[in-house]
Amino acid sequence: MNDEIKIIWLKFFNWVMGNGPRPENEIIPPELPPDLPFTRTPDKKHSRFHEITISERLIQWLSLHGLHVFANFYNILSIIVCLLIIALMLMTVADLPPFGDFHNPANNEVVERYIKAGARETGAENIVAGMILDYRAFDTFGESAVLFTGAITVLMILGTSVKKDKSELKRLHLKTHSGFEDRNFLAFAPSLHIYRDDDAILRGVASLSIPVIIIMGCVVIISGHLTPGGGFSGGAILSTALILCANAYGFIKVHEFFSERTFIVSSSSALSIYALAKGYSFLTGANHINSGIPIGTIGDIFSAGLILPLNICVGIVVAGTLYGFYALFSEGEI
Amino acid sequence: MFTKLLLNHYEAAAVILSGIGLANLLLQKNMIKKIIGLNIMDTAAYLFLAAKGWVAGREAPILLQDINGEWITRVDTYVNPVPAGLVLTGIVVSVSVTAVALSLTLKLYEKYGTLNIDEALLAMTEEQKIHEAISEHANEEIAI
Amino acid sequence: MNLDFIAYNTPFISIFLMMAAAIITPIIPQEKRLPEKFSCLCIFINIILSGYLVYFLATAPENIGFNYPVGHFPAPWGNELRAGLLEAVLALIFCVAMFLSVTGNFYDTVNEISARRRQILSVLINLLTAALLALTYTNDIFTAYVFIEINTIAACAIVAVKETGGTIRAALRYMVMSLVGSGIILLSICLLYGLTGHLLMQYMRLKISELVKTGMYDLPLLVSVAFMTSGLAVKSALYPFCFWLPDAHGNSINVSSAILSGLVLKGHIFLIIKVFFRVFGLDVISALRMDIVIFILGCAAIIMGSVHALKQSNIKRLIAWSSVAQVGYIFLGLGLNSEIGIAAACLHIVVHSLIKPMLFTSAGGLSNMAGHNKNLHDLAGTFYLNKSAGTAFIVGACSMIGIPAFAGFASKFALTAASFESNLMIFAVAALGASSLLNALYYIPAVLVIFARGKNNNLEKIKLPLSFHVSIWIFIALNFLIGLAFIPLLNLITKGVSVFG
Amino acid sequence: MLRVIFAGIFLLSGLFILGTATFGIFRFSTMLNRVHVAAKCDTLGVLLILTGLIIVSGLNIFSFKLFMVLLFLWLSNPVASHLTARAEVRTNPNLYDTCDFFTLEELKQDDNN
Repeated sequence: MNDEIKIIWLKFFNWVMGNGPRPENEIIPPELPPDLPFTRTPDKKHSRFHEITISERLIQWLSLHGLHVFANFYNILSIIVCLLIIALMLMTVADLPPFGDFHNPANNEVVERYIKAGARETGAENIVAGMILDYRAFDTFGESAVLFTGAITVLMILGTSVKKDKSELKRLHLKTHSGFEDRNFLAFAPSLHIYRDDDAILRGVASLSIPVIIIMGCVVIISGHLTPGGGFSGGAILSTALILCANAYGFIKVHEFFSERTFIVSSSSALSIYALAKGYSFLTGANHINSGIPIGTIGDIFSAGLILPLNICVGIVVAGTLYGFYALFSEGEI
Repeated sequence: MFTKLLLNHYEAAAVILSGIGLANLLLQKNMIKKIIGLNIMDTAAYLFLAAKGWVAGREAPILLQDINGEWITRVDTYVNPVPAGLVLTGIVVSVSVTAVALSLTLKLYEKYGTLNIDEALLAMTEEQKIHEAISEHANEEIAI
Repeated sequence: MNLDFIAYNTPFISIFLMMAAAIITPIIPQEKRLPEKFSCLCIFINIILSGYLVYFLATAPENIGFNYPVGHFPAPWGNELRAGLLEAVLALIFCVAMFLSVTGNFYDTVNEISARRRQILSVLINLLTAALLALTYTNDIFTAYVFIEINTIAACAIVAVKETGGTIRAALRYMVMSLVGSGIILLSICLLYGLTGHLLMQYMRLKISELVKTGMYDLPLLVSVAFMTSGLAVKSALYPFCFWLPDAHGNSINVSSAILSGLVLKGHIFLIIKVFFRVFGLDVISALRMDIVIFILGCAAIIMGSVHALKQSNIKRLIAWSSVAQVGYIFLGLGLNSEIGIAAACLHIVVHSLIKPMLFTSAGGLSNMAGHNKNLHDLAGTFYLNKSAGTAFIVGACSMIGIPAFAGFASKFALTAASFESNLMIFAVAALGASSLLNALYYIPAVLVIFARGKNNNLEKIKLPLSFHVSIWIFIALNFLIGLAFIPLLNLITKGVSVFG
Repeated sequence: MLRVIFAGIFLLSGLFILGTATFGIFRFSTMLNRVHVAAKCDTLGVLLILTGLIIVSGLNIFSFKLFMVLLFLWLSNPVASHLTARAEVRTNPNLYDTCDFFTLEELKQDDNN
């Protein structure tokens, strides 16, 4: 409709001004392809008198701005949802039993037994260690299995894939970081060993601190039933020693004593020992048989029955797994 | 309600943190930031649990000795040990879950050069189109 | 109740066996496909054990089930497993379906992935089985959380086991959605622990019924049950949260699709049933109005899943969207909020975890004939090349539509019968009828396509190994067994549900 | 009493320095400046705060542990900053826009001149 009026108006204007019959700004229809059959009428959309309907306008507008509008709508909606959830949860929290009160339902006979009889029944000075490795040991077994699952999955995803050559990675990197200069060309391939090896400062500090870290990790693992700590935290400390070693001396040095095979064999065998020990204890416990594992005197290193060997097994698994994560993420292999 | 919220301020903080984590998860386009949001959610849950376990005026659940060297096993000495155990388990779970999610993200980046899951979808459909075009071309050649 | 040693220890031994198998598998040598054979052997032992447990509990004079303390400390202090008739039946079905879908797709994994990855795949399958069995038997809500996480990681891993851009993207999406679900579940567990001070289900229930009587903590209870349900619903792909599912199930290799659709979803759904029944109790659920929400979402899932399936041209995505609809059936049964409705839902769990792996396996067999092409119109005429897969596909499709004498009819019949006792009868029957029609609309063309001769005459017959044919025929036989004689099974499940709470 | 006052002075000055560091981390625009601020003020701030705490607790096993913490932080903190700065120099393609850069040879030439 607009075009029609415009054209008529232009013709009229030109006639008045004496510029000739054909207006300059007339919209010339696009040329039809020559090989169209006679019977086919030209598409209505291409006609110069075609009026854009509202639905077409909407489609055009959506194709231009639709994604943007949807993104905005989504953002606003998700903010509202989050605020609503926070408000609901705050109302819930206001209804909960008061913080730090000893009459709370959580402080019941279960906790009483853990505290009163925990040391006598499990032999552990650290009540939490006694709880997670003896009373609720099945959970902890599941938790080690979660770690194992995670390790094996990361190994599968990153370690056994078809290796892309480094040039491909570089291309991707260049695509994202355009404007890169040749001068520090090698530097952005962080997985090349070249630059890891020459850092004297890091090496000096590493040679000082790695023995201390290892001793610290072993102490935390071994005294897990006496002090705060245990297999998981001690294993994490040990793994930092491995990671520091890899950073200071290069992955090849670590690979000499800790390869993928070592990783798999050590964690599998440690977990098997864990599973066997715990399976024996679970089976005897469920069938009301005395397991015959001595508890020892509270406070000694060799006490608390199975907790000490279990902590050592878990420590080995955790140390290997966390180092494995680091190596797989930075190198693509252990 | 407000006084009760002040009383339960740890839980309230945990709840707000988990909301922030959820918002991060919904709003961020970058996968790594999304995973950070997930971790914030998990951490909020641990804060909540730790707050549930605390009892005013009691010690950490590691046996203490009295002056005679006897172990103190009175209930009113120690806080609730159960949430500590649950948080320990939860942390390990969250570590492995984060590692798996990050490794998948790394693979996605290696494939498409982007950390945005929607951009990856676009790249994937383009790749598919090219692939289909090539295979159609091949079919035509066979037909000829 | 008198228990003999094997039946009493079965719940623990079956979980422990699979975990130990998963731990040992990485150090088994890769030659002669030993890891996969080892995991098949372990699952087979589990089938025998669970079958014995079902037999034992079904013939016992008073089959109330038993609690199994894991460790030396009894219930409120240690972890506990619970085994009743319902759990035993589901464990048996899960093991059978797992075994058949692994053996049926044995040939396919060799073509698709490398030997190193196959070894890890069998580790993951062992872990998944262990997690499913643990979710079935557990009586402790935190143990359930830990095993949900194992389930999630292993499920994402078996999606990503074939390394293409599509699978990685799908796995990442699945991971993020599942992790949101886990976060919400963890918050809900924290709330419940704060309110009750217990983690074992029967003690929580005692405490919660006390709380409901006194009228304290109504809002926290509602929030915790809503969070728990929505978290598990995200993981089990209830309708509005299901958009990760077609990508994840449609892109991965056949064995992953079969296991994910048939089993992983069911573990989470059974956990919802467990939470409703054993933690809150059905009266509390209906007082908190959760049942009606679940019913509505279930109806929506039934309709929308089928509508989405109508649009698909890829056969695996079609079957995946049909899974969404089938999950809707289960939630519909759950939303009826009666024991008979839940029995019907459990029957549908059983039926669906046998049919869906069969459909995926047969679809894999058919597309193998068409040169690994999964587009529906490329499968034309594949029936004549692979008769057993074609038969299985037809049987599965008929079963999904709900034709009598097929297994799907049994569960639809039970659901309809259950809905007659509820005041939501009209909606339930309408949803069931509409979805049967829609199922027919998208399954019948698919069936006709595989019969259509003509376009693909140049396809060559590829000989598939015996394991494929044997497991396909066992699937078909089980399907007819359930379809023709579902009354005893339903009775068994109803008995199990009546002692479940 | 004197001990408390001394400890208070140490703690307050340590807190002041840490606060300045935090401010600086947000205030400075380039990565290397930020690393500089963080490294220096963390080292000094930690020293002051731990000294304050040692004065409060007196000479016992606890203050020995604090001393060990101080030692460890002094060992690790500078190395961490060094590595961060190094990584920045190696990976930032736009580094030359924001700062002057001398290679070792150029510096030697300067010395000779």
